[in-house]
Amino acid sequence: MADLITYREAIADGIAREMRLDPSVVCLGEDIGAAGGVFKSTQGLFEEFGPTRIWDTPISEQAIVGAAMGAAMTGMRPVAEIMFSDFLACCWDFIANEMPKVRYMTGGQVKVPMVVRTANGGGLGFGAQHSQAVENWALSVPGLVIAAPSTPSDVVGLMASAIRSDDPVLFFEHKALFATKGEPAPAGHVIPLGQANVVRTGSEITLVGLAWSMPIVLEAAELLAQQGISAEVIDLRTLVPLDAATVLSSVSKTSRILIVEENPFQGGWGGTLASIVADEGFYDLDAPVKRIAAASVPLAFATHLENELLPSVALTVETAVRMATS
Amino acid sequence: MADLITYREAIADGIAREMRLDPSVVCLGEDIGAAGGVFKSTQGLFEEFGPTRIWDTPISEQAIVGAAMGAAMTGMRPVAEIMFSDFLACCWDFIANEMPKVRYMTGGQVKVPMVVRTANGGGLGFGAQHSQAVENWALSVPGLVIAAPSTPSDVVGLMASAIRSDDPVLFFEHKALFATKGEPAPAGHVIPLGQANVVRTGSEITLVGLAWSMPIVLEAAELLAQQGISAEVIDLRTLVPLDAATVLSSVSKTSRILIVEENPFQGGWGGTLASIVADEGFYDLDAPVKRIAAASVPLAFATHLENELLPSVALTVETAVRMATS
Amino acid sequence: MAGSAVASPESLSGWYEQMLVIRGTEKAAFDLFMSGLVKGTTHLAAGHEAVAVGASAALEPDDYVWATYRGHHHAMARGLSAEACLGELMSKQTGSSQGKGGSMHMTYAPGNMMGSYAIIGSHLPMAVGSAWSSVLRQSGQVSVAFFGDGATNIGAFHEAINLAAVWRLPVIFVCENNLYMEYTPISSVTAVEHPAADRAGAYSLPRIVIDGNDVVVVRDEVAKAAAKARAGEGPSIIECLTYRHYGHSRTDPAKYRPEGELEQWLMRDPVKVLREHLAAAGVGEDEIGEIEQRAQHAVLAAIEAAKAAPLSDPAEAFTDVWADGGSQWRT
Amino acid sequence: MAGSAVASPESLSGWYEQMLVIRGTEKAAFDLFMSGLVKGTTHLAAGHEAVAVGASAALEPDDYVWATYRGHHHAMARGLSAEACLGELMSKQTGSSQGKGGSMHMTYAPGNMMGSYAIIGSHLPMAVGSAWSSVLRQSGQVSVAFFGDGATNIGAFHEAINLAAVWRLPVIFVCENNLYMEYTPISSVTAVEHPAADRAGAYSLPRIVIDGNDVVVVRDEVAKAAAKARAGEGPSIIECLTYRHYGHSRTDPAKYRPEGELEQWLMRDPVKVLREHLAAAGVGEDEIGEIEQRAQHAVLAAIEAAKAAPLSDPAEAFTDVWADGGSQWRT
Ligand SMILES: Cc1ncc(C[n+]2csc(CCOP(=O)(O)OP(=O)(O)O)c2C)c(N)n1
Ligand SMILES: Cc1ncc(C[n+]2csc(CCOP(=O)(O)OP(=O)(O)O)c2C)c(N)n1
Ligand SMILES: [Mg+2]
Ligand SMILES: [Mg+2]
Repeated sequence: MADLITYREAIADGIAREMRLDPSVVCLGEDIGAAGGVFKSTQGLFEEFGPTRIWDTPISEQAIVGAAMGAAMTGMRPVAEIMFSDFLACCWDFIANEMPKVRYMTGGQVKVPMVVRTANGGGLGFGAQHSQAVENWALSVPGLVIAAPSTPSDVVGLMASAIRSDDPVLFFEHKALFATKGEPAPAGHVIPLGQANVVRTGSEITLVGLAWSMPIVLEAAELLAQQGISAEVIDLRTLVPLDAATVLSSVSKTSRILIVEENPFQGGWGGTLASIVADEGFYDLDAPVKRIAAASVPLAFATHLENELLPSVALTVETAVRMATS
Repeated sequence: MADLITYREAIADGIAREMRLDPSVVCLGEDIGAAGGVFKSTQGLFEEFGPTRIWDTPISEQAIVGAAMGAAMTGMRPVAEIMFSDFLACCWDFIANEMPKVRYMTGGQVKVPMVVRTANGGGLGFGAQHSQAVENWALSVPGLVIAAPSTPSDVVGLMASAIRSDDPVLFFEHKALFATKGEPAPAGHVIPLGQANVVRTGSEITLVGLAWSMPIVLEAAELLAQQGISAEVIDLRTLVPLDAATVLSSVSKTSRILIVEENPFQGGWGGTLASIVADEGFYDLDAPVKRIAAASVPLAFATHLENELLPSVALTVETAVRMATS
Repeated sequence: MAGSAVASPESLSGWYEQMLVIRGTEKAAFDLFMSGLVKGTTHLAAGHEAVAVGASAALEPDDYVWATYRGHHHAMARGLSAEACLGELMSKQTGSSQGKGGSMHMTYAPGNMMGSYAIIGSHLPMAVGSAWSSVLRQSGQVSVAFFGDGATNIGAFHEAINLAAVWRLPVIFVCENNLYMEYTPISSVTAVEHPAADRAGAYSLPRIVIDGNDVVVVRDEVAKAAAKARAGEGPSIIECLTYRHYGHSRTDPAKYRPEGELEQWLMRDPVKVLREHLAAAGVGEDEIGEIEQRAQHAVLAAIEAAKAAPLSDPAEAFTDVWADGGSQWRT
Repeated sequence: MAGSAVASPESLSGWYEQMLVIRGTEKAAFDLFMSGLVKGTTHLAAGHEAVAVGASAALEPDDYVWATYRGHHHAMARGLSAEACLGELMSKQTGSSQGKGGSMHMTYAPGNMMGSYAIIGSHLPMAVGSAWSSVLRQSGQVSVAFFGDGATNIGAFHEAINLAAVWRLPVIFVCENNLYMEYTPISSVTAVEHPAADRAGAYSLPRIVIDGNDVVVVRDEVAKAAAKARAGEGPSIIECLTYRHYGHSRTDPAKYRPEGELEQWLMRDPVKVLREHLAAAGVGEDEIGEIEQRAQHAVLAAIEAAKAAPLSDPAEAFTDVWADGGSQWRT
């Protein structure tokens, strides 16, 4: 189709839509202005909105997120970019200790309506310090909305909700999805935070993914169908709020769940989800709760080594077949 | 008994024992010298080892951990103190992106034998920014040993292993346990990293805890025994390496597992452990896998509010009774 | 170092009363701790009052103020009542944050006192952000961040000031240099003599060190910086020399202080200094006595009210996590 | 800005060959990327060679060196072979880290080149740590951290230099000021003209700015700083003015540069400057030509060897996580 757009373009589109609607939305980050962002995901914003809405910063991650906080607390809706999600570590105090706690610590006197956008994840040969799926760091901190879209139109729909939210949102844009294409989002497209997407219905096994792992589970579901196994596929879209109800209701139908995560097994979101299913969905289960995740290893630079560490379609299919036929 | 020692004293004792054995062990941190640490957990070290082994630092968490790294990579075994574990956020880049990845990124050319000690956890009315159980942030990062002892002698035994380890270790000392007492560690006491402790044997339900939650599960087990329910109690002692085998073998006997965590439910270590049990121990299970964790809320300052949020003995007993009789 | 600027007897009287109420509230907080009515930890600002009162006197009601865990004085100088302050410490429903924040997180949003942050340095970028916000909204507001000498060695300090300077933002960084971090002298861990002022040059800002115990001096210097900020001429760093009368926190007897140091600083107690200003401005002993009585009564009434108030509702533990007021994170 | 100091023809010749091998390897890396033989990203240092070669010339073999993601030149100046460098980029078993590190993490431990760190500022405290370690071990070693102009606005920079200054550690902070961060001029986001040197005063250190394209100038200044460090007189900050010939990374055509800027800097290309030094020192054209041929052959041989080497073993993905060599994190 001629009018498909890339995930990358959807990011700038999603931001631009909100900036047109609300003058309090401003962007800041490194090289996001005239340069259009190092991933070109803010391309066109500087041209359309100019230097009073799009601000280039020094390499000062703490100042970026901290200043965004201060602005959010005083009437603005800042959208801060942290170039690679690994660099959230450089401002982790703000992400973990400040943003999510202000409303609570002040007894509701102060709110923090802001978005931190960041390029997340691996698969591109960027090595151990530029490839992590760090949404799991954030999952252990109450008070942060965590969004991680997998398609261009989800990017736009979730961006709208994220920017309009009165809660702080971490918005994980996946580097390995930037070049993927999809239908553009219709005008006024908004996806509520906390609503998982049942991307494919099925009856024998539930496959759950997020962001990078969605193409994997979708391809696996297709291959499973060819083998006569009917898989239901769920895209969580946000980790917080977590739409556990959609997952549990799927499991009550399929009796089997396989969670596919990009991140290392240890401390991954799949653990939290699996624990919910193994508790609240226990009596529905006909097979062990399974997770496919990356090895608990830093990611390697070499593509052929990185591939050894990350989940694959083949392993997903193989595991699902074993589960469905056990 | 006259010769019981406090958990707090055990920390200084554990460090001192290693410093006496190995001149490459040095300590650095804020107020750890003549002041003896703000929790008095390094009391006596400055007097015994002097300013060439015990270094007071500015309020520069990145410099503290970064300098410890550089020293560790060049022949020393530094023990860095980060006063409250919440402040690990101020040097999270070093904890998450540097320490655990150096050996791997350099292809084994460089190692990082160091310990970061920190006062962890809640229950003392210190509020949202001084009370977190942050070992879960670290759990999602491969390459870090994570120790969290619950008794004075475990403090000493694990400290010995931590300091002697050629891997970077995060050593979580629990604030609410500082004043608790126990048997002093015998001379030469060493507890291998990755070895859970079956603190109490039982046959009907497995209770798993860590650090702060150990007194809770132990008291609960005692109350359950009075009700005729036999609980096995496991203290994980380290999250990485994770002694899943001990937990799985216990579940194969009891068929029931209840995990009690101090941290918020979302992203807690119990999720990772539960997911392993719900997979590898699935066919042993006679009841849903249950987790008791803190509410997914920042911790409140007021004691009566903080208590609302944290796990309790009562809830542990009540849940275990329901599980054992279902 | 005494201030040469003039202030009206009325202004001086108002500041004196405010300062005494703050001092009395800090004393009450200390006593309530000792009697077990306040839990957790607390960091008292007795000795630092001139910085809070002087700065507030130079600001407009809608200017923004940001503080550290040692922030009771800043919240009160911006309008937080002694009762709400003590109520917070005592976990009462009448506390400024219903006991959810506590001593280290005093906040008074009606006075644009945006909160107290307990992780060193973290509020400095936030103050840069509220200054940026004022520029974006063209509101003319100034932002002030108060911080300790110890905060000058943490990375966020450097990042905040550089960004403020580059963007020429209307923000004033006010250092309360009280010579110590927790138990360690700042001079032993800092590469310059004046931890804040001697860093100003690294951001093309002028070096300013003032007497932080004289409310008039503080008022004048902050007023200058505020005027500069409102004129679009960017940020300032002001280092105020002061001293804390209590130890670092509740549990600190401050034995690390050299003998006589406290006594020397008590001779320059900001309350004493201001009382002298009052006398010099012709305010009589009677009038001064009346102010003192009023302040004392206000504090006593606040203590009684805070004691009498109910503990906050246990359900408060689960409110104010999310925008909908609740704590639900999953379906 | 040309260096006034003298260097022997032999020294100059050696540096020239080293510089040419580095330059040739960077060119090869660029070409191999373009032909698809190298994946991921890379940041070339062509143009910066005088900093690496000059600094190394001033150091002892056991001194420590720390670099950023733009670190090929530093690793090679400390002894990493062109073959191991290109092998790493091509994910070969012969690569310095068997393809686990890649372009951004070049390391050569045999030369005490302790690694390249890709998160801005993070290696600065590490260099402070290795300097501290030298003091603790009384080894007399000096540590050098190379970093970009952009790194001067991140918190770790400030914390590292303060600690180094307070503890008077033998560490040299060498800034490669190439005018740009990724695509943004450093001048647009920094509150002073010289991002590193103009911050030195904040740590009681002298302000030093030098020509970073003249290997002799760099060698002399680093030698001075090293002598000072070894004498127990503490750290130095040296700002080297230089320029990168390629864009920031593989994918950057560097269109943000004003017209003529690159050309102007190419006239002060460190290779050209050093060639002039050689001539001035009386080294003949023939001899210079021989050096150039030797370097070219070395690079060509390295390219061939790296191409011919096998990909690293897939099992390498699971080694070197833990001290036991493996990746087991649970029972
Ligand atoms: C990042 C961080 N590190 C350490 C602490 C612990 N801490 C609390 S107060 C304090 C001393 C601060 O000294 P200073 O900035 O001079 O302020 P003062 O207490 O003297 O007002 C320290 C180290 C902290 N709160 N945050
Ligand atoms: C903390 C952090 N923020 C951002 C980046 C992304 N980044 C990589 S290189 C770079 C520019 C660095 O500029 P400079 O320090 O001048 O070094 P140069 O590339 O010019 O050698 C940026 C912003 C990073 N790697 N780390
Ligand atoms: Mg102080
Ligand atoms: Mg640069």
